[in-house]
Amino acid sequence: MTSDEIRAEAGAWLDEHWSPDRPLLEWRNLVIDAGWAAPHWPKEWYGRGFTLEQTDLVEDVFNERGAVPAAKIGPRRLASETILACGSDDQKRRYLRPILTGEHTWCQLFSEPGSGSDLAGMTTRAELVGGGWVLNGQKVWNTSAHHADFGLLVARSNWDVPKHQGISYFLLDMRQPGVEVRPLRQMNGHQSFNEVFMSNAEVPSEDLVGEEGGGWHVATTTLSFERRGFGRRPTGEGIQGSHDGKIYREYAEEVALATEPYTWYPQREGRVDLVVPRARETGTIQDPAVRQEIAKLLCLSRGASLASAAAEAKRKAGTTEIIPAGSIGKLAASVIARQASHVHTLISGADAMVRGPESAQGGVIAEVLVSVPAISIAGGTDEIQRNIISERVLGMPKGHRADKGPFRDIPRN
Amino acid sequence: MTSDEIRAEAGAWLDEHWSPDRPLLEWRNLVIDAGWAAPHWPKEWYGRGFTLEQTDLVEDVFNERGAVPAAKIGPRRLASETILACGSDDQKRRYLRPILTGEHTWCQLFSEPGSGSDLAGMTTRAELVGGGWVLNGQKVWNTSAHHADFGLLVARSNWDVPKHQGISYFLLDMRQPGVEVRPLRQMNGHQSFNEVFMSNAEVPSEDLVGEEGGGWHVATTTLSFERRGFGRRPTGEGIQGSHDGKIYREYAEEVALATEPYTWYPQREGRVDLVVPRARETGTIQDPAVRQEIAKLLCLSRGASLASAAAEAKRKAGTTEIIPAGSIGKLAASVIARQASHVHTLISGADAMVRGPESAQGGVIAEVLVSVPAISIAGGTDEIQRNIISERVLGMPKGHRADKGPFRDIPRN
Amino acid sequence: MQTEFSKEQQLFREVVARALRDKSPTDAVRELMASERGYDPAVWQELCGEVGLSGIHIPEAYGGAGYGQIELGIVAEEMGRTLYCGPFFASAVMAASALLEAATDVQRQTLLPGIASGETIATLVVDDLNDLTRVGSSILDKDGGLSGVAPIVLDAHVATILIVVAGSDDGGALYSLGPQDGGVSVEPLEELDPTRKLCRVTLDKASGTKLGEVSDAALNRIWDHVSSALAHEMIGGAQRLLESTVEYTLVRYQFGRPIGSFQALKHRCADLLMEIEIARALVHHAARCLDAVEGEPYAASMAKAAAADAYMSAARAAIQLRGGIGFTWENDTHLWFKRAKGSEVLCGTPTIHRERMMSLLEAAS
Amino acid sequence: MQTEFSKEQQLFREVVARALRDKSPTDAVRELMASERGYDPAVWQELCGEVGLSGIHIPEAYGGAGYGQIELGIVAEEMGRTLYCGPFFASAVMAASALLEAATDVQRQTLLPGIASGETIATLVVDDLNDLTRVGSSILDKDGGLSGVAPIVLDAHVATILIVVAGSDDGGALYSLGPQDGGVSVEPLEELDPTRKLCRVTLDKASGTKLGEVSDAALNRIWDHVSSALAHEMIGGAQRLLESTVEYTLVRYQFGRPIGSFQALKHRCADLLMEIEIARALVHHAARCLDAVEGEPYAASMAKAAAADAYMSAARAAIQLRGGIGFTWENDTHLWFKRAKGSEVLCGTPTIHRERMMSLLEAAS
Repeated sequence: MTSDEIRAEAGAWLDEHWSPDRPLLEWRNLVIDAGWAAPHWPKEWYGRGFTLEQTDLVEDVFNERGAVPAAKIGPRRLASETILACGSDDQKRRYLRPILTGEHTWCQLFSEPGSGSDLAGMTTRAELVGGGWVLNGQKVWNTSAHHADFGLLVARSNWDVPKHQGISYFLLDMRQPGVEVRPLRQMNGHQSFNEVFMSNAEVPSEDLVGEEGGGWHVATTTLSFERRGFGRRPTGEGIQGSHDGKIYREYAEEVALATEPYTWYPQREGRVDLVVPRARETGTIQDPAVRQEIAKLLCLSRGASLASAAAEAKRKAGTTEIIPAGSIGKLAASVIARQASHVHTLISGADAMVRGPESAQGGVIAEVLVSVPAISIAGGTDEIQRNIISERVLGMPKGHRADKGPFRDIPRN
Repeated sequence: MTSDEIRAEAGAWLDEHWSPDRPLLEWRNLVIDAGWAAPHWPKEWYGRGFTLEQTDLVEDVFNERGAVPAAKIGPRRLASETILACGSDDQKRRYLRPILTGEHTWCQLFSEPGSGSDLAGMTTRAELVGGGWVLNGQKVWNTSAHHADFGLLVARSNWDVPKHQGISYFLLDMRQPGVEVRPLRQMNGHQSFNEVFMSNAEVPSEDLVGEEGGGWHVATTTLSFERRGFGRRPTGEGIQGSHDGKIYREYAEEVALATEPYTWYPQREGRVDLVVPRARETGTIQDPAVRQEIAKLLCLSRGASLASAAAEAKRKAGTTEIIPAGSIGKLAASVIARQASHVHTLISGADAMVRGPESAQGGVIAEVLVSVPAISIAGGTDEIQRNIISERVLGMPKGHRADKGPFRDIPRN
Repeated sequence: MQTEFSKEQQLFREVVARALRDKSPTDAVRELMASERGYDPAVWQELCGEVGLSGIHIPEAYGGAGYGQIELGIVAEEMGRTLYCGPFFASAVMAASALLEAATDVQRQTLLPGIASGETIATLVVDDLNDLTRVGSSILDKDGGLSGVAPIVLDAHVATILIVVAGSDDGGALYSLGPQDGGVSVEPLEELDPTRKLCRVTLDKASGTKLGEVSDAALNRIWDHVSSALAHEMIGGAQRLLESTVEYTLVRYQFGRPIGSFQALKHRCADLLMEIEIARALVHHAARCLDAVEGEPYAASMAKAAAADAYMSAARAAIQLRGGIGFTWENDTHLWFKRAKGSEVLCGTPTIHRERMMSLLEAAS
Repeated sequence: MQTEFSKEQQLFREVVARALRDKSPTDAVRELMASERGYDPAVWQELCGEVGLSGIHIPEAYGGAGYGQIELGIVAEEMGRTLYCGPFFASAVMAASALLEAATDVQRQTLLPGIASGETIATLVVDDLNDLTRVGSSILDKDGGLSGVAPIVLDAHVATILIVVAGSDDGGALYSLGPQDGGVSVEPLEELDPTRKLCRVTLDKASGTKLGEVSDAALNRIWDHVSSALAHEMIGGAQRLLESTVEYTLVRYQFGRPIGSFQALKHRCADLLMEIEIARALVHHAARCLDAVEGEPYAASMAKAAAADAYMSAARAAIQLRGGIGFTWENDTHLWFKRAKGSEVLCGTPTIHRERMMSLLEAAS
């Protein structure tokens, strides 16, 4: 199908069916049945077998008409893509539709206090008892876990094999007594994450994804969707605010709930956009020492975005070169955020001691100063990125591994 | 003996014996026999069993009277101290006196092209053939080797034991057909070092120092003298130039020969002393961006020298704390030299493209720019210093070692 | 000029360190930083009255112990280690320094004994905490009273007396005011570093007592003394962070080994140690220069610039090497991070101090 | 505005790279850098006449190929990789840029075809290689001739024509002179980077041909074009150093393993790659902005500043990671190190370009 045909067909369908007066759930079921909810999915699972670019066109048409899309925001997107890629038909049948309708929300239960950079070093225990799985352990950094219905969970089911081989992947019902969710506060005051404690939490055997011991492969599938940006940022945001009506309110609530953990993310990136305006406002743009630092920041920031665009262009052109864009971009983001924080500090001077609504930019600058430390940790530390770049891009050898052999014997906390 | 007694006795002896009209060799033999050549050595070996501080007093008295001291400059000092500490009586008898008289010059033959940071990875081969040792291999970075009579040599005599255990330490006669010395030019144009090639060079069995296989211990003894500054810098320099006469000319030649390789050493440290004068001369001291960089440099430079003085004071006070002064000072010297080079670049601007007598400070600034890369390599790279600091001072664990087991089996170039 | 600590000073440091370890543990810091008052009056009285910390550098003639900036530095350094919460820096450092430099002898005799004993809590009210020599841009003595705004004042909400630097047609002068006096308004601010409380002070024709003239040279000396003490505080905090961070890397395992065995982390800690050692040497040197009235005229600015940079390096490394856990509220690291950030900009950023260094260097040449 | 290289440009790069690999191997560089002339006329003629490099960016009307800064950048980048020794930068970049911006059409038609074919070797004579807009501080057109000193001029010893920027009572203008003309003296200098030859040019009432007026805006455009080409040259050198350094760490064993397996070295190389990728993106962007006459007015300064810093980072790492061997004359690394250092300060240090960036940013706002 050509782009025009897709736009025409989606537009015609919306002309016929879209009405802001429908209840949200009813509307979404209509969208799903018509194959517009996830057009890149296969036809047997609510989709149309579109490419991602074709799917973007459909989203554009929905956006233009102000039509509420299927639920795609937040970790639920990771869940649906993972289940579609690795789940059983039974799992697809039970879970995909309520994700698209928005009835179910999901969370990701991967990291643990003892396994951060070393994700595969997890020690949450999965034991087969009777016909089902019993889970014990603790997860952390779980966005949305406090309101999620289900969780994507990895746990160790075999301690006698090397660490990547003893992991299994589960779909966990969060609404059970064995699961306790506690909010986790960050140093910037936000509570964007949770800790999740499992004490004899139960997972029926049909909610194991893939094979027992095959969970690492499924987990990397989820992570690759995360890296490709699925579920990271909300879509359809443009619709909010510009329309009135119950369906919009329901949708706005859903979006707000899913995006709430991310409100400080622009601050952790350093708010480069505010640097020159702040320097002008304070007059520090006249200070040659400050000008040097601003100029360094602008070079870094502009250069990194140009480099990332160039890498993307090469990727699209189907290059065979190893494209280091992901890790390099992530590492550059850390450098940029640190320099931005440094420059904001120089610009504010003593005023940087004050935070809150009455402080610079309504508190945004203060939030930058206490949020940037996260950028070089979350989603893979700078150290991990440098390992990846040096090994995968530059071809430098891996160092000695101290974590071979049965997991049981590996030194750990 | 009190300080005053030492000064009085040395003074009285000089009053009686010192005369600039004596030939150098005759004079030094007198000094040696009187026990003033190396007063910190034991009485049976030309000394008086003085402490190093007492020995400094004697040197002061010689200096004050303009009396030429024993030969102590350059690697010969490392040779005499090592032989005294680890050599046989026979070796002491044969080698110590001609070192003190200046008749013999020495060089150090430790580093190899294939063993730089990893000094103990040397592959120069020592084989016992008949009653003597036959040496084959290559050494590098050998200051003074082009005029040395003898060399302090380490070589591998056993390939079937772990690497530190198969090394032997030899006194090599440089004046033999099996030894070829080639000058090595550095990127700054100086030729301060040599390469030394050994093709069936011979060492009689009585010139093995210590046991076969015990050479690493002897080598660390030499290195510890080197770290403590023995032989690094000339002593008695004050005497030169201020006096006339044959003995002074002979002595001046000896000093010049020994110190020639070190003329660019101040430049490799960055010539911090020239920064403010140059900035004033060029007017760049008015440039706020340059001022920031100068101020950073002054903080680093002043702070490092204060830190080193504080560590020295603590050491003298006999602290039990681990004093990281050596490696920290060495690492700081690298940071300072780099910043100094950066600042000199900013100050000179386009003029930094020019070198030679007509360029800034008669070429000294240009020499700084092409000499500072050496400071973070020579005498142990920055990387090695950071390893030492983190392991010995901060107590952080060593990483995995890939060079255990028989040397023969260790991967190498 | 002193070049090392005397036995007596080392002993004094041990006493101070022990007192602060006891009186300012991290759970007390967390409690006080969440409180409005921000300090514990009982601990304050104990540290000032019994241990005598707030008068350590105040001459005996004014009720103090008669020691100098070296001893004040020892106190500040140990307070920085433990993040002691209290108006020490506002009262004993900032206000007392100003009084010592610019108040008449009579006024010193009146005001300093209370500060030395801790019964008086004073604070310094100035136009611009970026540059203590900047006088007359806001607070002025004219039309029969003091008027103007001091946008940031330390601990003014608990001060019993405000020491104000104001401009006038005759140049700058020092004044004292009661915080409850007419025309004085004290509003608390939200602090980035909640372990150091801040307020905005607005004066509207307030009638202060003039304590003495304050010359530009005196303002520079006040700035030097305050910078030296603050640099000590910072280096104490930086050292604590280095220690706790190295310790963490030894007990935290990832990939089957303590993370402290990874070369990247080892080298970062080594670099940090070097940066802290250099900064500490400059910090101790600054106090010695001030006490001996010799050495570089910019010694205090070197100390403030180097200590601030080292503290921020330590704070960044402390969070980074702990990974996610270091970014949580529950983990204590952010308390030091915020103190580092707040101190970096208090009384001049490193950039400002480096510029000041060069001005003083050129002025002296 | 172009955002990626066209197929044709990629092909062109391959042609240029192959030619330079053949014609400028390192042993040729070493030979030429030790020679007085500093370049090989046969290679020069081949690269200019046959491959057409020196006219690539010169309009067809003036005997060139009619391409732009992107193609000129490709040439410069590949020359930087191989450290090509020759008067390309002096003639095709500096002098040609000045003529294109400031000479009359007749003069361009007279002078540019020779530069494009390589038969003419031109160079640009200016007062101050730190700031190309600084005109009138030394060389002046007055009293019936050009007088003054240009302390550093590239390749003047082999130039067949000097293009001089001189001040006068009527503002700046461009002149041409023969190096053998009366009142012209060319003295060779000793270069820190012997792969780029330098001279001092002294004019004493020399009678030049006036080629056109040169405005401040034109001088800024000349500076932009020269900076863009130089930034390309630098990024080519930096990339070459990164590649050769990583390669070295893979084959050099210490402690029983390739040194490239040590995390400290891996991370340094990763950081360097990032710095180079960012700088390269800015460099390519600068040429595209210049060709399209859009984008940030300070794009060329961003490129020059970032490329210079990246090249010096690469040069420092290249020596450090090789250890002692990297500091020897025999090893080739120092050739690139010296080119990096010389290029860092040619036509403005990174500090100067960052200040210029901010001026242009504020002027545009």
